Amino acid sequence: MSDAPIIQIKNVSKLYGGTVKAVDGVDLEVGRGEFFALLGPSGCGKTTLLRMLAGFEVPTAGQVIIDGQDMATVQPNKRPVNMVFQSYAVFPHMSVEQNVGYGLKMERRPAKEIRERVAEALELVKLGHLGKRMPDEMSGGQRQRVALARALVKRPKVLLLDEPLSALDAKLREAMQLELVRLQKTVGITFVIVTHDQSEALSMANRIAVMNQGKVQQVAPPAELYEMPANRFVADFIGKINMIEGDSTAAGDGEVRVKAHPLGEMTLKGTATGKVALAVRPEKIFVDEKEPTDPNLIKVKGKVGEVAYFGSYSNVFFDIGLGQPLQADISNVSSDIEEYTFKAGEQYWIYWRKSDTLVLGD
Amino acid sequence: MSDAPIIQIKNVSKLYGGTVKAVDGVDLEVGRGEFFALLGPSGCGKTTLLRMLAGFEVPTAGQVIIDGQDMATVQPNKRPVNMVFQSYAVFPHMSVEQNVGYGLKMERRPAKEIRERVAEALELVKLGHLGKRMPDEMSGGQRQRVALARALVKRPKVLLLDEPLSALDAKLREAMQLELVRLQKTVGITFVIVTHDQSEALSMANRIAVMNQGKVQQVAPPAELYEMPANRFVADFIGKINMIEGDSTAAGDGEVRVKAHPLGEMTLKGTATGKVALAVRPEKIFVDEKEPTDPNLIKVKGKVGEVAYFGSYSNVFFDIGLGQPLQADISNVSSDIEEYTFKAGEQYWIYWRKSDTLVLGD
Amino acid sequence: MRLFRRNPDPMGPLDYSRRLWLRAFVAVTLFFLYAPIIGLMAFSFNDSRRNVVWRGFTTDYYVKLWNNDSLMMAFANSLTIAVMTTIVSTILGALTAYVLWRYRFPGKAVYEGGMALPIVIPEICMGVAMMVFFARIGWPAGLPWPINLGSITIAHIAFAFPFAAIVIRARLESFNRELSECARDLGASEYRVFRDIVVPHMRPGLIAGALLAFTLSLDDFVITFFTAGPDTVTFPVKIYSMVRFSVTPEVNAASTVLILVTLVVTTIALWIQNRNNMIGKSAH
Amino acid sequence: MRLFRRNPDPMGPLDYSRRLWLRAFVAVTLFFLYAPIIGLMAFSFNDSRRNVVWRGFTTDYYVKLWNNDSLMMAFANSLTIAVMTTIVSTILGALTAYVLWRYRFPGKAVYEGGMALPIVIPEICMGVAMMVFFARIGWPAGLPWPINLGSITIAHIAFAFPFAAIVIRARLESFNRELSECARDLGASEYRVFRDIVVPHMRPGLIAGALLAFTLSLDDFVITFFTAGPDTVTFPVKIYSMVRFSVTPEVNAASTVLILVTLVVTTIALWIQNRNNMIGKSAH
Repeated sequence: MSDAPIIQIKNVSKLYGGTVKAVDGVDLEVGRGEFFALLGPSGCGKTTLLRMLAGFEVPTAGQVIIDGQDMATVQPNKRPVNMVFQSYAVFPHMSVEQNVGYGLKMERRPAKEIRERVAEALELVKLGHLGKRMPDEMSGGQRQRVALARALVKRPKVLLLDEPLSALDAKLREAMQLELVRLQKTVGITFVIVTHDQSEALSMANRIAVMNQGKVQQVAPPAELYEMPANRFVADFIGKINMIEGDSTAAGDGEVRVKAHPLGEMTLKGTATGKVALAVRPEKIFVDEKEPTDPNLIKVKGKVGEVAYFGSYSNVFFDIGLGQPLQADISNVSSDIEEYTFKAGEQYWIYWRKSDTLVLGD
Repeated sequence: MSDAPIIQIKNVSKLYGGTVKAVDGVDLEVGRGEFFALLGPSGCGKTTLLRMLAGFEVPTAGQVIIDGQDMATVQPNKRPVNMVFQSYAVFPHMSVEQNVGYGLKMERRPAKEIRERVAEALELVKLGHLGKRMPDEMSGGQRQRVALARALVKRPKVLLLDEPLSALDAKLREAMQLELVRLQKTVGITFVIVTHDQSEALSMANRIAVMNQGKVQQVAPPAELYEMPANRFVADFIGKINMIEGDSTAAGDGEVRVKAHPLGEMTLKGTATGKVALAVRPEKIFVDEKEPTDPNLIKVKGKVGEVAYFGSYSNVFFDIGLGQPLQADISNVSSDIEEYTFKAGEQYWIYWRKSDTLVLGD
Repeated sequence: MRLFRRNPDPMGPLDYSRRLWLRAFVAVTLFFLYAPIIGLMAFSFNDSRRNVVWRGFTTDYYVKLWNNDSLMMAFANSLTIAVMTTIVSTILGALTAYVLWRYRFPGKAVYEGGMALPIVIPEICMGVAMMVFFARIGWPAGLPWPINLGSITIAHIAFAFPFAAIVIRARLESFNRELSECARDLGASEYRVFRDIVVPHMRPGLIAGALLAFTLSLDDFVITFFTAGPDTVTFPVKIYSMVRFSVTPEVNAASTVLILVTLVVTTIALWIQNRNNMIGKSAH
Repeated sequence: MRLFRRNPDPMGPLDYSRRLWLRAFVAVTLFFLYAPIIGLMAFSFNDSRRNVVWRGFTTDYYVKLWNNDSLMMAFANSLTIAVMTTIVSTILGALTAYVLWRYRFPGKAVYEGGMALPIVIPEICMGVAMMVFFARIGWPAGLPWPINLGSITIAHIAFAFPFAAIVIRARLESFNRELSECARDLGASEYRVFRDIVVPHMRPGLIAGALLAFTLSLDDFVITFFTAGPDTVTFPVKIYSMVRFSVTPEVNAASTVLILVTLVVTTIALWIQNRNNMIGKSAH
């Protein structure tokens, strides 16, 4: 097995009606065995990109290369990829076995091989006992397993998944997230998943490409994406974040001097200059009645506004004299309710590490 | 204003087809000015109960009393309550002003009073400038505001809300949660909300009734519900929780002696005896390489299994020698990624406070 | 919806001109459908009494229609019957649709099935049944105009109102019942809910149903033929009796008029239905 | 969907028997619709040549129908035409529906509109147009059976296949295009996708469309009347010519047979449509 990327997307664009750019000059590489996520709001072009890999959309410009082979003239039924569709697309008039075996039948495999591989694939997705069932006798979760088995039985080089969990309810979705990760480790095939749900992408993928308006905004592993977002869009789209507007000037050595009301002036790691946002994640914020003394902290006095209790954490909004409040997520690490009760109007010192502060340009 | 509860539900049941109990002997009281939530999975009877308050369903047995008055013979159009419907039910052929004024027109109020009160209600929901708009020119969020204004303009004694946020997307939903709380504080009217979303109920309501299969499981403020669930159903339905099976015997003085593999034997606060579940919330669990010494902790050695990264926290599954893993939510309070990276197979001490441990009967 | 319709043509549009069999198929079926009708309409402008060869354009035959008193009388009869049928059918249809939608009562299923009978039953049988029915109840003949159109109008109503009812019923299906609950909740009586909320929603269905009843009545030949007395000739019956002598360009002209009226009315009805479907979609 | 249909009758069912006006309305409309038809059918069993009074039950007139050679010939003609029409209309309709659903091509909107023309155009005009058309192209007369039914059959196909196409097209609307994409993705050629995935989905539409074409052809009077030669009599035309003499119980019996055949076929078609709608719903 070579080390070359299994998927290379080179400067690909897709225009609709000659002008609307659904995908706009995208360059991407996906490595062998990766669990790769395309993440973005609806209409950002992520699905169009996935459908180009499957062959259902033709790029207006650029090249799609899978396992070293240019896909420009390869029809969908001849590509070394398989797809799990959003609706699962389980053939309603075929039994589970017939569904899973359909792809092998199209390859004209001998009946015995089909039987064996179908049984194996059904075992893999834990549906070994349901081969004779018809799709309308199955739950949504089971139908998704059929769709997975049907794609994996073809032993594709890449498995494409289009919002595979969006049709499931919340509890099932969480369980399937873990199971998809397990499955990908078992079969070792490259997975490319499209999702609009950031927690899905963060928890499952090795690497994530965040897209907006047809363009890739950032490609990075989950933790890097969350802790070091490349720009405001990514910071805002992934998780919750506080942004305080400020002015930044270069201070050399990968540092900038930032002035932001009401935090004052400080030197921070970063490169963005001019109008910037000082950004900090709500769970990185600490709250105390006493003023902290550590010089590596950014601190500000604030008054408790609204408090939203979520059980495992409380989302507390502090008025720090800005237009919008500063929100802090306080993890409720003790069952003693009094310990983390915030009352509107109380004054606190709010602080966070300078190293946890991001300086974001546009 | 008297201190008697504004709503009294006395032993109310509702049978469909003579046998199916949609609501089964419910007793509830809602106080004046409360923000009360009916929470439960779909089909638990919460919506039926709400519709009984509005008068669209008639109880098979029991009494519904609103503000001291028995509602048995009162038609929906004569009740001192108003409802915000799940679909918002904005009249499509009427302008926003006509929609909001409809209820006052039915009361035969003079045109001038209607005009003034409509304007006031639209200000309240921040739609003052959109009175002439038609509903099909508005977004989902704006239509919801119309529905709110239309119900509030009637100055009901109780405002009923049927899954008011389920038709909005995730970002808007969060913003509206805060705004509904603010609105309720402003108008001071009792709100009764029906929802299947526990985070919605926890973050908005003063008090929550958790329902299952037509019965009320527990009525309590959010934090009490989360930290002191009455039974397994409530513990499992609200938030995530680890449950370890064990045997309990009474030890007097509000304490029980519990034996549970692999934690050993210990004395805990609680009353449930026999087969019980030792339950602990994932965010109450701490992890360390060194063995903790505090005798007030429950501790166990575990091996890291799967790790799901969610940005603000990581959901780490530890194998502690049981059938199911023990999950811990580790808040990512530092942006230094290395600090909270767990690798599969690593050994850790896992511990939590005895006081954070629940002993749950069935 | 988005789930299944993300892309209007996800298989990729195929270039029509490259697909010969498709081109041939489209051409043949279009010809098959259009040729007789277009021929009929075109030759109403042919400057020749014989129908076979094209001799030049003329509107003479339309002028002749206009001056043909018995034909104009038939047209007046047809319009009178159609208007009466439309009014009564729409009211009856709306009430029936509302009753079926709103209430439960014993025998509702039978009633709904019965409603559909006149749509299903062969026209010739309807015609015979109506003829026998009026004969048996002793419907008086030789009444003055327009009362002599009564039997035809009643037969047309019996035939047309189930169509109107079905169109209106279909419209009511898309009604969000939370709207009427909401109006109740805001203090409206049942009657006010009907007037303020249900009727405005029904309106496109009422119009479409009325236009449908109008064209059904205007175009009907078989049932009219069996229930009409000798002195009550309608436009289609008149065309029929003209054809019995020979197919003159006047016949073509009369047919063309009938086709155009029907097409215009139907187009309006479809346009209203489409528009209201689109509004219905955007509102939810 | 759940959003708007939580409750089948949220306003609370009203007791039918307490609502007099509802009771009266239901009774009157039922009578209005049923009486002529039920009368017609009932008196086919009346043991009397005169139609007016009930004299006792008999099936004599059905036996007489059976022994009436010219009527049986007409019935055979009708069935032959209907079967031919059904086969050709269903195939043409399926192809048309598939082409309209699957491809984009210039003039598609015109084509779709044109498709609907025979449904909209007055029957009498269709009849006249067909008659003129066959006369103009010089369709030969006096051919041996069953070739002499050719012109009627062609006219019926032109009239019936758009109905079949619309039913099949409606069925295709509910097709989840991800199914065909998925089959492509799994290695199927376009032809295999059509055969393995699209046709099985179409099937209920094909059956319903075929049954619709069958009843349309079997029941048609006007178009047949204009395109039939003197030696090609169909069942409805035969009933018509029998009525011209007088309404005998044989006419009632013949009408009853036609009604029953139509009702049975239509019921089957509706049943298939309902069943497939329900399956369609449960699958999504």
